[in-house]
This record gives sequence, C-alpha cells and structure tokens, in this order.
Amino acid sequence: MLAEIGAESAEELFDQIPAEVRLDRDLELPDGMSEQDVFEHLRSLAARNADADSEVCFLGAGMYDHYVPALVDAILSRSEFLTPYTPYQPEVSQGGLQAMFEFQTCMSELTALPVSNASMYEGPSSVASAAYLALGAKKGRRKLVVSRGLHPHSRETLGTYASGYDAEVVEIGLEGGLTSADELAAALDGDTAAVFVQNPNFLGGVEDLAALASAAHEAGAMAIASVDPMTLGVLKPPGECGIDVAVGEGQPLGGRLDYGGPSFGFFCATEEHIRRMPGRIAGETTDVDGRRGFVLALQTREQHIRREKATHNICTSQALIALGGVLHLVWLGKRGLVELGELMVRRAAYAREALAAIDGVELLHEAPIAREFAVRLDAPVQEVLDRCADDGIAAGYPLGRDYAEYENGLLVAITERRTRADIDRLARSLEAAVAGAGKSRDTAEARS
Amino acid sequence: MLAEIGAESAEELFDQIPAEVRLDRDLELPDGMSEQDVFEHLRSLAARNADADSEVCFLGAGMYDHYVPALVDAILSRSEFLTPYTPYQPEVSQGGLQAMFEFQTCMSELTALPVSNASMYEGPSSVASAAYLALGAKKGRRKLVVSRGLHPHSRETLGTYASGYDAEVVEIGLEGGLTSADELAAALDGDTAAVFVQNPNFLGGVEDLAALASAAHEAGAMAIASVDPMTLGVLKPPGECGIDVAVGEGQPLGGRLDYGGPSFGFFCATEEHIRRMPGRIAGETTDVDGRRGFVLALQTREQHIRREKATHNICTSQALIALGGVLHLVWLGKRGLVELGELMVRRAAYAREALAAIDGVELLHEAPIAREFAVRLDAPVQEVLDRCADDGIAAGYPLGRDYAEYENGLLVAITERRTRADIDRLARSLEAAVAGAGKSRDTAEARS
Amino acid sequence: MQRDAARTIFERSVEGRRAAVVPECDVPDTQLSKLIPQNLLRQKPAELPEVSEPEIVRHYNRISRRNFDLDTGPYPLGSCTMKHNPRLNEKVAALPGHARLHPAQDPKRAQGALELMWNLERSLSELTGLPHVSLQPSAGSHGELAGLLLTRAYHEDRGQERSRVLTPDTAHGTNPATVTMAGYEVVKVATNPDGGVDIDDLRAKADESVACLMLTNPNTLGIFDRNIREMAKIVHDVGGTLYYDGANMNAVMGWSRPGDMGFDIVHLNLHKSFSQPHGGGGPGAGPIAVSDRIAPFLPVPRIVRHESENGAGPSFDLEHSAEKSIGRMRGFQGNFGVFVRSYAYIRSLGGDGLKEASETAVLNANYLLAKLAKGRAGKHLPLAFGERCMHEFVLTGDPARRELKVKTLDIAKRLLDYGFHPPTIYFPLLVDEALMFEPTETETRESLDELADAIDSILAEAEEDPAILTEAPYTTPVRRLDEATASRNPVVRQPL
Amino acid sequence: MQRDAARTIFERSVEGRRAAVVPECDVPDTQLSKLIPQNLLRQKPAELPEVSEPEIVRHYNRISRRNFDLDTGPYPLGSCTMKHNPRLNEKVAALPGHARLHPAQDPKRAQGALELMWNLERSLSELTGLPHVSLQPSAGSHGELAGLLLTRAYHEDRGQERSRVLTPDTAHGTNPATVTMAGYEVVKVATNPDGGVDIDDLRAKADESVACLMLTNPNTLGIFDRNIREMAKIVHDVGGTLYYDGANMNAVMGWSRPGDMGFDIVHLNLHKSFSQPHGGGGPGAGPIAVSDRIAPFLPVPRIVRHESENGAGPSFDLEHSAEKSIGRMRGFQGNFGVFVRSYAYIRSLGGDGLKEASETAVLNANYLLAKLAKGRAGKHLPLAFGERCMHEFVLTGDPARRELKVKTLDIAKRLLDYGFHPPTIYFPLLVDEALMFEPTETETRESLDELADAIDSILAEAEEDPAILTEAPYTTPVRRLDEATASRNPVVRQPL
Ligand SMILES: Cc1ncc(COP(=O)(O)O)c(C=O)c1O
Ligand SMILES: Cc1ncc(COP(=O)(O)O)c(C=O)c1O
Repeated sequence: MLAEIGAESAEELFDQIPAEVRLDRDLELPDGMSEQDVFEHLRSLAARNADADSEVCFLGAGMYDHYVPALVDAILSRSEFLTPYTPYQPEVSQGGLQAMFEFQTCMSELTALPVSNASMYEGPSSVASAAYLALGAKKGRRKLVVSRGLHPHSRETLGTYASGYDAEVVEIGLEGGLTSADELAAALDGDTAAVFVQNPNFLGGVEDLAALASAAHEAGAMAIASVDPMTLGVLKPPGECGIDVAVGEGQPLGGRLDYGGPSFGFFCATEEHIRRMPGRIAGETTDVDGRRGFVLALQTREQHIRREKATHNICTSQALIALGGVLHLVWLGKRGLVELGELMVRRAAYAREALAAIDGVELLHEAPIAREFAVRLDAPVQEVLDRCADDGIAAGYPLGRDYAEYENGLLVAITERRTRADIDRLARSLEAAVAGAGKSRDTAEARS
Repeated sequence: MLAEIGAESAEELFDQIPAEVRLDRDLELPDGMSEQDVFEHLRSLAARNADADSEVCFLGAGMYDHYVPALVDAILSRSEFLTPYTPYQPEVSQGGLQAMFEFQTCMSELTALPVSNASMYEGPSSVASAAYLALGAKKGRRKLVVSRGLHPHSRETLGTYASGYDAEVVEIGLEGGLTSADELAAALDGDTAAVFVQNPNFLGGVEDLAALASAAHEAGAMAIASVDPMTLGVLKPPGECGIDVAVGEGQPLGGRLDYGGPSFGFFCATEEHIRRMPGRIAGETTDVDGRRGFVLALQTREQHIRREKATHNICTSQALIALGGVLHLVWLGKRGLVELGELMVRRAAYAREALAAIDGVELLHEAPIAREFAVRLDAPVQEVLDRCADDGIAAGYPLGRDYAEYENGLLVAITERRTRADIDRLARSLEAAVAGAGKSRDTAEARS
Repeated sequence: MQRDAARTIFERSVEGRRAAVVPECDVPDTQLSKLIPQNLLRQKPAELPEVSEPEIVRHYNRISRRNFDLDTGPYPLGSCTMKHNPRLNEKVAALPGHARLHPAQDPKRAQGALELMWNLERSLSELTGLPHVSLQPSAGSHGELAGLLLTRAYHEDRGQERSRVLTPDTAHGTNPATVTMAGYEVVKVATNPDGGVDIDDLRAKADESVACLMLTNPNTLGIFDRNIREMAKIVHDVGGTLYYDGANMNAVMGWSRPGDMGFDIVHLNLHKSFSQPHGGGGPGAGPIAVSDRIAPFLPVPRIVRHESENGAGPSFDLEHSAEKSIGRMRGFQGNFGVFVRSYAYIRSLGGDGLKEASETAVLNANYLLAKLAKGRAGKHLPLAFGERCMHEFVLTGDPARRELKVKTLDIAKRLLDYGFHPPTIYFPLLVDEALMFEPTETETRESLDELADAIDSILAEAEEDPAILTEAPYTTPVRRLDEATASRNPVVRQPL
Repeated sequence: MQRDAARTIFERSVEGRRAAVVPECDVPDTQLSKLIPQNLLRQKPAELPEVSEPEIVRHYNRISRRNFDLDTGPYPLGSCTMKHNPRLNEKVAALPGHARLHPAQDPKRAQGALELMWNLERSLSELTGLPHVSLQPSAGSHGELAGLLLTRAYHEDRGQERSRVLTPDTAHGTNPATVTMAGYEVVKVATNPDGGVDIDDLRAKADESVACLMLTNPNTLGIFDRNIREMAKIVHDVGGTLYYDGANMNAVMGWSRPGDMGFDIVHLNLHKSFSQPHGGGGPGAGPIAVSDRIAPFLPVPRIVRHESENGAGPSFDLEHSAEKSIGRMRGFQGNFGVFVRSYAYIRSLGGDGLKEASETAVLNANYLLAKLAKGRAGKHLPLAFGERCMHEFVLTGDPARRELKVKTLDIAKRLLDYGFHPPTIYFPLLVDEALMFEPTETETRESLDELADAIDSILAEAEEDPAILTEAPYTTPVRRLDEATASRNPVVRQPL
C-alpha cells in the first residue's frame, strides 16, 4: 500500500503534522487486551452495580423499569438498524426512514399533535429545545415561565441553555402537588414566550393541562408540556388540551435503564410550528417510478443546510433508541397501551394507600396520580433508603436534593413490573426502616 | 374465514377426529402468562443454577468453558440463520448451504480428513453413528473394540445403539492413562469391524493415534477416533495418523455450555467413505447461468430419498450450532487456534503440577495431556467438591461413577478462561478441602 | 437478497490478518515438545482463514441475506411446522443460569434446570396422554430410534424375538430409515382411498413377527385416521407396540392425545410444535413419552423428583442407572437450551393457548385449502385425498403436469420469485407431484390470501406460457442449481 | 435488498390483533375515573397498530433489509468515521449491571458505573491532552453547545461581554448552528490555498469581541492545519478561547493532541472515533475535555473520586453542584450505554492500538486517494486541496460535471448500484461538487481496491453515456426520490 502512495512508511504520512504538536511519547493508557479480558473486566465492573434485576426497583423520576419485550433487542441488534449513519442516501435507507415515519406517527398519535420529529437526545434537552422554538415563534418575548412540577433536570437544563438564548426563566410553585394557578397567573405577562409544565408532574400529580394551556394562551404565550408517554394510554393527550408543543423523555418506551442513557426525547407540535421544528423529520414521497418512499423532509430547517440560521444545531440524535420505542408501542398496540396505563394507575393507587397507612409515612400531596407519587417520611430518608436496600429494595427517589422544601420526601414509581406482592414487600420494608431509622435517630437525639 | 371454508365453527373442523379419541376436558396445564411473567419465572429458575459465570469452573468431561466471541451470538441470532428450515430449496438457502460448506472445510482442515458432513447431534451419538458406518463398510464383521479411554457417554451410547446393530462391543482397558496396546492386540480379530479411541482420552491423556490405527488396520478393522476439536491446533490430526473416521463433540467450538446441549457433533472420514456418510453434506455446484452455488449433495444416501436403505436416519441436525463453530474457528483463525492450544497445554501442565504438589492429591496417570488431567484425592471426592463449591469453585468432574476403579478420582479441565490466578485459587481451595475432608473423615472414622 | 457471486470466507483470507487476540501466557512458556512428545504434535497448522472481525461480521451478514427465512415471509413447508419463534424464548435461553450451566454441574447446584426439565416432562406427558417422558433424544429421528430400541428392549424383556416393523407408505423417510438402524425389517402398509391406513392390509400383515407399528396421526396427508383405535387393537392383539411420530402434533394439541388413541411411544418435535427455531437444519429435540409398560426401559439419566421431608419444597436429581434401561441415547442430559425455549413457549400459551394454537393451525390450513380450491389450483392442483384437512394438506400437481406441462418443482421455483417459500414437494411419495402445505397458526389471514393469490397468478402464467415456470426462479441469489453434478463429482470442501 | 412496495406497520393493523399480554390486575379493579378526574382522562385511544408478534418481527426484519449498513459493505462516508462496531461492545453494554442500572441509583450502589465513567474520562483526557472531562453531552453538536456555553461562562466570569465566534468556511454545519444557539454571531474565516485557515484573514478578524475560534483539525478537507500553534496564539492574544471539533479525532489518536495544539475545549464523538454504532442517526455521545481555566464551569453532575482512608481502594461519587458550573446539559449522567461501548473499545485497543488505528486510517485514506488518482478519477475527480491527506480526503467533481456532464450526486447514486455507500457529498461547501471519502482503519485493502475500481467503472460509464449515471440508481429498494415535494407538502405521519 505504501508503494501505491509513494511513501516510505506509514509514519511518514504523519509528517503532515508539524513536529511541535506531535505527541512524542506513547499514550499513557493501559495496553490493549484480548476480548475475553475486556469482557471479564467489564463484567467485574458491572457486578459492582445494584441493578434492577438484583433489587426490586421503585425508582422513577423520569426513567422507569418497564418490561421491554424481547423482540426489541432482537430487532435493534440487527446490523441493518444498528450500524448505518443518518439516512443521507434515502434510496438505501428506506428501512431507517420508514422507522422514523412510523415513530413520528406513533408519537403524534400519543400526543394528539399532528407533527413529530424523529427524535431528540432525551427529555430535559427537549424541554430546553422547545424553549428555543418558542423564543423564535414569539419574537420579542424573552420570558419563560416554568412550573416547579417540571423535572428538576429539565429546569436545570433549560437554565443552562437559557444563558445562550438570553432568556429569563421564572419559576412558579406547586400547591397541593399541582402547579399553582395563582402563581401562574401572576407570572404571565406580555413578555412571556412560553409556559412549561409537566404531566404527570415530578411529584406524580396529574395536572389540568387544559386549564394551564388556556391561561398561557390568554397571555399570548405558548403552552409547552413535557409528558410521560407511558401514561398517554390513560391521560388526556396534550394535543387535546391545547398544548402547542409536547416533548418528553422516551425511555419508558422500549428503553433500557442504562444508568440514564442513551434514551430518546420526542418533540411534537401543532402544524403551525412544523418549519420551526428541531432535528430530523422523515416525510413520505415517491420515486421517479412513482414508488412510495421516505426521505428526510424539511431539511432546510437543519444545520447542514441552513448553518447559522438553522432552527437547531442537533445532528446525530437517537434514531435506534427511538425505533425501540416504536417496537414497544407496536407490541403493546392500541389496547395494550391503555391496559398498561390502567394497571399502573390502579397499582399506584394501591401502593399509595399501602404506604400512607404506615406509621411515619404520610402523603406529600393528594393530587391524582398515574404511576408515581410522593410521600414524606418521619425519619431521615437516606437512612431509610439504606435499610430498604439491605432488604433488596430500591424504595424510591429522595426529593431533598432537588426540593429543599421536601427534606424527607420520597418519590415512589410503579410500573407493570412491580406487582402487588412487590408493593406489599416495599410497605413492610419501609415500615420497618422508618421505625428503625426513627429509633436510631431518637437514640442519637437522646444521646446528644 | 369460516365462511370461505364452509364451516360453522373452528371446532367443527375437529369433527375429523372421532369422538372416542377426542380429549373431552381441558388440558391440565397452567394458564398462559404474559411475556413478563414467563420471563420472571424462567429467570427465577435460572437463578437456582450455579453457572460458570457465578463459579470458577474446572469442569470438562467433553464440554468446556471456552470464551465464545461476541460475534457468534450476534450472527446466530440473525433471523436469516435462526429461523429457516433445512435448505430444501437451495436457490433461497445459499447462506445456510455456504455456511455448511465452510463448516465442512473447517472440520476437514482440523481433522486432516477430506470429507466432513454438515453436523451430527453431538459427540456420543456421532461415535455410535460411526459404528453404523463401520459395520456397513466392513460387512460381515460384528465386533466393535472400544477403548476405556472413550468418553463413558460415548461408550454407553454406542452400547445402546449396538443393540439395534446386533453388534458386539468389547472394551479394552487403560494403562498409565492410555489405551492398552496389549489389550487392543488381544481383542482384535477377523470379526472386528472397528476400533474406537478418543484423543485426548477421557482422562486427558494424549494417545498415540497412529499406533492404535495401524494396529486396527493390521487386523483389517477401521480406526475411529473421537477427538476434541479445540486441541487440534496442537495435536497431530487424526487424518495424519491413519484414522479412517474422526468424530467428536463440537461444543468447544463456539458452543454454549447449555447444561449439555444443543451442541453439535462432527463426522469426518476418508474419501472412500463419502457415500456411506450420515447426514447432510453441502456440495459446490453451478446454476443454469453458470453462477457458483451450493446444494445438499449426495442426497441419495439420506432417509428422505433412500428410506430404509439410507446410510442413517438423521434428518434435523445442528446446523445453527455448527455455524457457531465456524464463527469461533474463523475468529480464532489459523494462528489463533494454535496459540489457544499452546496456552491450554501450558496452563494444564502448570495446573497439573500445582495440584500434584498438594498433600493428599496425586496424579492418576502421567501420560502427556493437552487440557485436562486426572488426579486422585486422598479424601472423599464429593465432600471435597462441596467444600470447593463453597469457595465458589467447581473443582472438576468426579470419576467414581463412571470408573469404579478411580473412586476418588477427579478430572480437572483447563481452558483459556482459567487463568493462572484461577488455578492458584483452585490449588489453595483443594488443599484446604482435602485436608478438611480428610480430617472430618478421620474424625468420623475415629468416632465409629 | 444478495445476488453477487458466492465467495467463501477462505477466499477472503490474507496471511497475517486476525480477529482473535489470545490471552497472554501467564504460566511458564515451556516448549510444547517438552510437554507432549513431538510425534504427537501437529506440524502444519490447519488452514483456517485469516480474517479480521469486521470481515467476519460482514461476510456472514451478507451470506445470511442469501437465505429465505421465516421472518422474511410465509414458509408453508408441510410437515415442518414453521411457526413463529417468539423472541422471548431466545432471551430466556441466553440467561447465564441456562446458557452457562455446565452439564456436569452437581445436581444440587442445578436445581433450576432440573425443575425446568421436570416441568417440561410433566407438560409433555399431559399433552400426549402418556405418563413417562424422556427428554433425551436430540431430534425427531433420534426419538424414533429411541422408540424402536425401547420396543426391542420391551420385547426382549418378554423373551420375544420380533423382526418386523409396519409403516404406512405415507410415512416420513426417517421412519423406515430408523427401522433399519434399529435392526428391524420394514413392512409397508397400504393407504386406503380416504388417505388413512388400509385396515385390511394392516390386518393381513399384523402377526407375531411384528414388533411395532409406526404411525403419524394426522398423517402426512394431513388426514386424521379415524380407525386409529381399531388399528391399535389389531397391533396390540398380536403383541406389537404402537409408535406415534409426533411431527404433526401441532394439529391436535389439547384436542386429542396419542396416549388416548392407544399409542405406547410418542416422540414430539420441540422444533416443530413447540417453537424452537429450526436454525437452518437444527438444533431440535425429540422427547419421547411412553406408557407404563415401556417405562422401565427408558434411557438414563432420568430426572427424579424427591418430596422434601421438612416441607421445604421438592428437590430434583439425576438417576444414572436403571436396571432395564436401554441406556444413553447421547451425551449428558439432552438439548437443554431447546427445553428452555419450549418450556417458555408452553408457559406462555398455557393449556388453553396450546389448544387454540392447534385450532388456528387447522383453521388456517382449511382456509388456505378452500381459497386455493376456488382458484385455478382447484383445477390444476386438486387436493389429493378427502375434503378437509387437519393442520396441513397435500395437493397433487398431476393435472398441472399433464395439462399445463409444468411440474410441481416448477411451481415451487416460481413461488420463490413471488417471495414465498414453497410448500414441501414430492412428499408424501404416494401422491404424484405432491405439494404439501402447512401454514401454521402464526400466519395471518392476509398472508394466506397473498399466498393463494400468488399460486393463482403462477398458474395463470402457466396457462399462458409454461416456460415462465420451468425456467424460474429468476430473482433469487442463484437460479436452478445443478444437483446431479454435485452428487456425481462431489466437491464438499474448499480446496486450499 | 427488499424491493417490494413500502407498507407501514399501521397498514398491517387488523382490529383485535395483539402481541402483548399485559399482566393481570392484582390490585382492586377500581374504575379509573374514581382515581383520576374524568376530564383528565383520555377518551379515544391512540391509534397504535394492532398486530401480532410474528407480524412485528417480520415487518421490521423486512424493512431492515431496505437499509444499507456497515456490515453490508464499505461505507466511506466522510466526517462520519464509519468504523466497524465490535460486537463485544454490544455484549458488555447489555450486561444487566449496565443496561438495568437505574440512573437514580444511589452512587454507593453504582460504583462500577462511576468507576467506568471515571476511567473513560481519564482516557479521553490523555487522548486530548486536556485535564478535565465531562461525559455529559449527548452528541457532537451537544458538545459544541456545551463548549460555547462554557466559553460564555468563562468570559462572563471575567466580566467580559463578547459577541462573535470565528469559524472557517470549511466548518461543519453544526458549528455555526451552535454559535447561534449559544447567542453568538458567526464570523467566517477564509481558507487558504493549502486548505488551511487563511491566517491573515484570521488575524484581521480576531479582536476583543471574539469569544472563540471553532476549528476542526485535521479539518473537513482532511488536511492538518500546520499553522495551528500560530492561530492559537492569535486567538489567545485577544482573549478568546479555542474550540476543537473532535469529529476528526480518528486521524490523530496518539499522534497529536488538541490540548497540545493549544485548544481549550474539545468535544469527541464517541460514535465516530470510539466505535459506538451509529444506529441510523444515533445514539452517540459528545464528551468534552477542557483546560484548567475552563474547568470551573463544567456541567454538573461531575464524577469525583475519593481515595479511601483505609487502603480499601478508591470510591466514586456524583457532585451535583459547583459554584461556577454552567449547570446541566441534559438529564441524569449522560449516555452511559455509549460510554460502556467506547470504554470497552479503548480497553480492547489500548494506547498502542488506538495509535495504530489512526495510522491505519490515514494509510487507508492515502491509499484510496492514490488508487483513485491513478484511474479515471485522477482526471475527472481530482483532489480539491493538497497532495496527501489525513484520515479523509475531498475530491471535486467539478471537472466531471463540466466534461462528462455528470454531477457528484449522479456518481453517488450510481455507486449504490455497485453495492457501496457513497462518500459524503456536497460538503465541505467551499469545494464544488465535493466528494469526501473516509475509509477508516477497519476497511481492508481489498475493499478499497474494489471501491476504487467501482468508481473507475462508473466514470467509464459516464464517458460512454452519462445517462447511466444521471438516471441511477436502478437496483435499490426505491430509486431517486422526490425530496422537493416532501418538503413543500410535507407528509410526516401516517393519516389514520
Ligand atoms: C413426519 C415426520 N417425521 C419425522 C421427522 C423427523 O424429525 P427430525 O427432523 O426432527 O429428525 C419429520 C421431519 O421432517 C417429519 O416431518
Ligand atoms: C466535523 C463535524 N462536526 C460536528 C459534527 C456533529 O456531530 P454529531 O452528529 O454527533 O452532533 C459532525 C457530524 O456529522 C461532523 O462531521
């Protein structure tokens, strides 16, 4: 090969790099290993994580331990879906493009909004991206009103992005577990570009999206909701509530837990925003012979065409994981999604009641819930969690770091994998843990 | 659909079955379950097995814990290989047929015999099938001489089959861990159709196949060897030793442990036996346009054509698992197979020495070994194994059930997955276990 | 499908390339000939290909696309029960507790595996109506051999020498081949005009030399033999056993049981009725179920269940010897990975689900039959026997051959161009130009309609111009292959 | 590839069919409106398709074969680093300890994951020559945005308002798009005749209003900008930061480090240089590495390592707040599954292996370039700039268009018929009719030869009859598609 090139050595080719910026030593990285040794190394690292197979997992906070049907992995692991790039050559990318089109249809159906893109990175950055759209759509307005029921990660990400948008973020509080209508009314003004809410909100409460949306619209602002797609079999879809843009975290749909990623985000909107959408959108068309096919549509929104005038900078997104979402949804089907949603609502109600009955556990709010709910413990939450972990239970997500006002708050998530027996086990463990932790605190207090 | 058929109900179609043999009750089987529930049920069963991920596994006896490269599962799980039937329509089965052709080439190279079929069920039934070939090839001769170094499962299976063959099986013993040349000489006569040996033999000893084969040939008998394919990178291949038919257990090549199956067997022979071979054989040919292709060759040997005159009754064999073997071999490649073999030989030597140095452990034989070896414990083997299991080690295969003469014998297997550190750990555990078991026996004896 | 020229992995080999890195030697690097005598060592390495991982993955991905498979389209291969392979089964089979369990593991530490096998045995017992099960045989024909060796042991135990085994002329090739391997002589029984066994012929041939009658019911014509009880009586009366080839179990699960029909020994194909993928020719498993009188002879090892004394639940063990056992049929405990898949399948469907599966299989077959009968096939490819069918049916292409000058083979090859796998052809032998369709329960009505339409179109083509069929296929990776030369001058490995 | 008419899964829906069985309700079956007010409940179910599992598997298997993929054949898509995706990485990513680890798990019980992330951070730090790493960004463009927000925070922390970001006109589209999203104004810098940045233009534009210079090096022409140190000095002298778009890291791993070139902030594309499969458009990950002065602003959460006091080995934790941090860029800890794959990749290759990978990538690119130059491409598709290249190179199809009347698009489409994925086309923008080839290190010499031959044949066809190209492709699942209508009258979902 070198002869063909006319080079003496492969190193010679690196003469293109001036000596002063060439690394003149070996990389200080471990030596390469055999496949077997890498496998053993990774396996030993993995063994030091307590995963949802080794514990009964009531953790949620945006990512949930749903049962992912076996066909998802079987199909996603096919080279034909796993290894291509973004479909720049549509003639040989019809599989991926059709998958995007089907994804868009699924998400559009779920949210009852006519337009969906082909995926975003994940939930929180989709929220922040929706703000970019809103600021573009509502030129001149710079204020973003955000419910405290929005996922803390979404609020923080929005805050990070907003420094680039030169926008002001105003937070409004919760009342009885739901976004305060009064605070919202007070915050809305002629400078407000959009209102952001979440459904169910971070504490699990089912919001009245329609009321919130109409308040936003009255002030001339857009209404943007982040929604949990797995609840949309039972909860009124944002598109029917007047929401302009619905985004969200796609992990519940066919996603692994994966310590937080890769998952996918989704981004749906009303027709009027179609040319402001971020990211890839597949569209149906025909070929020169009149045969049906799919392409990346509306590319003139995108960075590779429009560069600094693009509607967003996103390029690589989450195509494969989004296909996992399609597969899960298609597997569930029209009835399955509803049944699953109903099961979750009923189990969540059962769990909430079971936990509320425990001495030292009370409800944080009594708003309606769909799959997750918040309680307040009469004991240090971390100690309670440690005790439950000893019982093989990840009892929930402690609220204190994100919500100083809920110091010993605990968020408990239900999926179709958490059976009544699991819930009963949680209740027993929690009861003992709260009692135990309370006692040890009493002792400590008595001692001090 | 019923209208099209002209039936009132689907049950009506079952009127074809006379009432007296219709089942008039429900099956007494559990109700169907959701995918999730079946998964959990199977997961809980699986959790009650101590597998080679949860222990350090020195078990062998024909199936070995080799490192199977990740690409094997990735390729075998492709629908295109996983779900077709036997390639009866070659025009749309070229993938599977070519895989068979490549398999045959691999096995032929490994054994240095020109003909290989496309797979047998597994090792022991391949041995029994080789006997069928030999009895056909050596018409009139009814005696099968079998080394006691042949896997007990092979000997037992041969015994089972032989009742149908109306053949006599004569066993010859081992001497110093190797097939006794004297006993062989004594057993051979004009009625002997074939001699069966194994290499390495069941106790791990590397046999002098060439000497055994020439003894067989002198008596006009065939020489049949069962060989461990993973040792053929270093051990002289049967084809170069005058062996007529080489068979064996394919599990070491890309196979799962799978509690014993499905694995594959292989069946290789000299050219003269090609029309006596059992099972599928892929052959190269061309299509009407002169394009290269593959077909099932020599089908006139087979049951679907020849029926009662077929060379064997085998139909479905182990195509998919055999492809796994090809993949593993191709991944190893020409040099990898040799390196792996060398590593095993060296580690086995190290392990043998390390174990022999333990008080209460002595070698069962001093014959050369390739990957497995036998020791004799000065303590009840079951108790020793239980103690090692408590240390997380499956120390080996106890010989007593198969060989009454080696009551506390233990067979220890080495693969590239058993590192020096693992071997040292085994040695320590075994030392303590033998000492401990010896002690408890002493106590028990003292007591009684 | 890939249409480029076939190239083997050996032809991609380039000296020095490699995929695997073998772990470093961490023990003394002793010269090999110091450990094993030089004359026992290999001198010249096997010529395995030298290729990189990307090349391996690409090679096998590419050749995989030269296969038609069940996930490509309908695969109505009669007698093969090409039902969907649920992906759950692959997932549970791959759990380390299954896939990584060494077969020689101490039964104490393999309780989950033994319980699974026990449960599967019990399920198959209930489905077959026979009390004892051995999971050991590796496939259908292996089950058949086990069955005939059991028969032999049974008769020998009673001091009887019997030499003949009866099989109908519709029998699958493995049946007669097995008879020979088991040391018996095949005696064919004729088929009556209804497609069942000719009872008179059976009666005439059934005597004390008969060890066994091997039967498939429904048989390979897809016809349930209504005389089964009578036949059983005839054979039992002369002291023979009845063997049930369970390849067609998918027709009758939960509807009728071979044990209740009078059979003594049954094999089931887990790779047919119980959803184990066929893998392009295996693996499968062929468990056998037997009646009480055959039970003592069942292969070892056997799974035994011990009730606990302290109420802690049962435990399981392997029993390695039994006085009258025929012994082992193979290594270790059988194709456990297949058991896992089929057990998952049985638990997924449950008793009702299995019965419904058979119902739908029979419904689908009859629907396809009816659809075909109403089109050109009704004329050119009539049903060979009877009117309705069980889970499969056999058409005869005899009229098509005579009137349209196209053979069954031509129709099959042309179906490939239409994107369907053809039915089984030229089997059973007694039907001229046979086409044997088994759609299974996992095909939808839509796909059956498409298949019927395709066959109709193909027959229309034949009416127009038979050459369209006789030269088919056109669109496959290769076209018709020269099988004769491949058998006359076999090239069965790559010359290197 | 499958050539039948496209049909969506929605078009396969039949009322009443289903795949999933939802577990039975094991708690009180309360009416839903008793639990959630009726007005908040959905009235009409979403019209998801009603299909069975076999149909799902078949549908997606079939449409998958309408994709070209890396395991089908060479995929020399410039700037995308289509290197082989080792299957080991998929296997380790799927281990339950990784795939089933909840992101909110207590760090005490996720030590393996945190250690893996820590190790990956350290590896990327060593590779980039920059001490601090955040794995958080989800892809390249997300890393860019993080980088510019870091720049903004850095300047603001020093009390400076800066408004402009410089990018060369060869920059990838995400660079200017990111600049706008981060609230800056794009200022383009010209390219010099060698394909590098025009230093004079840079000097002229570099003033105190400049927040940052964004650069790719080697740039999108595959050319290593030899003036990098000088450029860094110019920008640093006016107080700006230097951002390195690491999309081309595959050219220089172990050979040259952005930190040593003077860059302050780097993003890497784990889905390019570090073997994460592209998935048809993601997922990926775009970790950033930064210099000391940028470190205080890095996103949270951050991974911290605590040395143990008792010698028990280090422990790891997440730090959720830091005074000057720009905050979160996304939910939870980042695309951990991608980290696992890339970490496995880095450990597989090791330091030497990574260096060798870059060496081979550069060798392969130069070989392909030389091969092409010797054929018809030398005349019709000359190299746009320079003589040699790093890991990729850009040809211009301008002569072909003028002399042969075929556009780059036509050549690309015709390559599809030859079984190759085309190179990146029409990028970078400053090259007319650009074709950007990046073979990567995992292609063999043979496949490069085949690719060069294919291009040569295609150009021969063009010399003969340009229509062969302008009407291509012919053999793909669909032929040229009407993209204009798709954007004018977008149909972006199935009407139901
Ligand atoms: C009727 C019948 N009997 C027996 C068999 C043999 O089964 P196997 O292939 O599992 O050995 C088959 C399989 O084709 C069959 O269709
Ligand atoms: C040079 C360059 N920069 C940035 C990007 C954007 O990376 P990503 O797609 O990961 O957002 C790309 C990817 O195409 C690229 O080639």
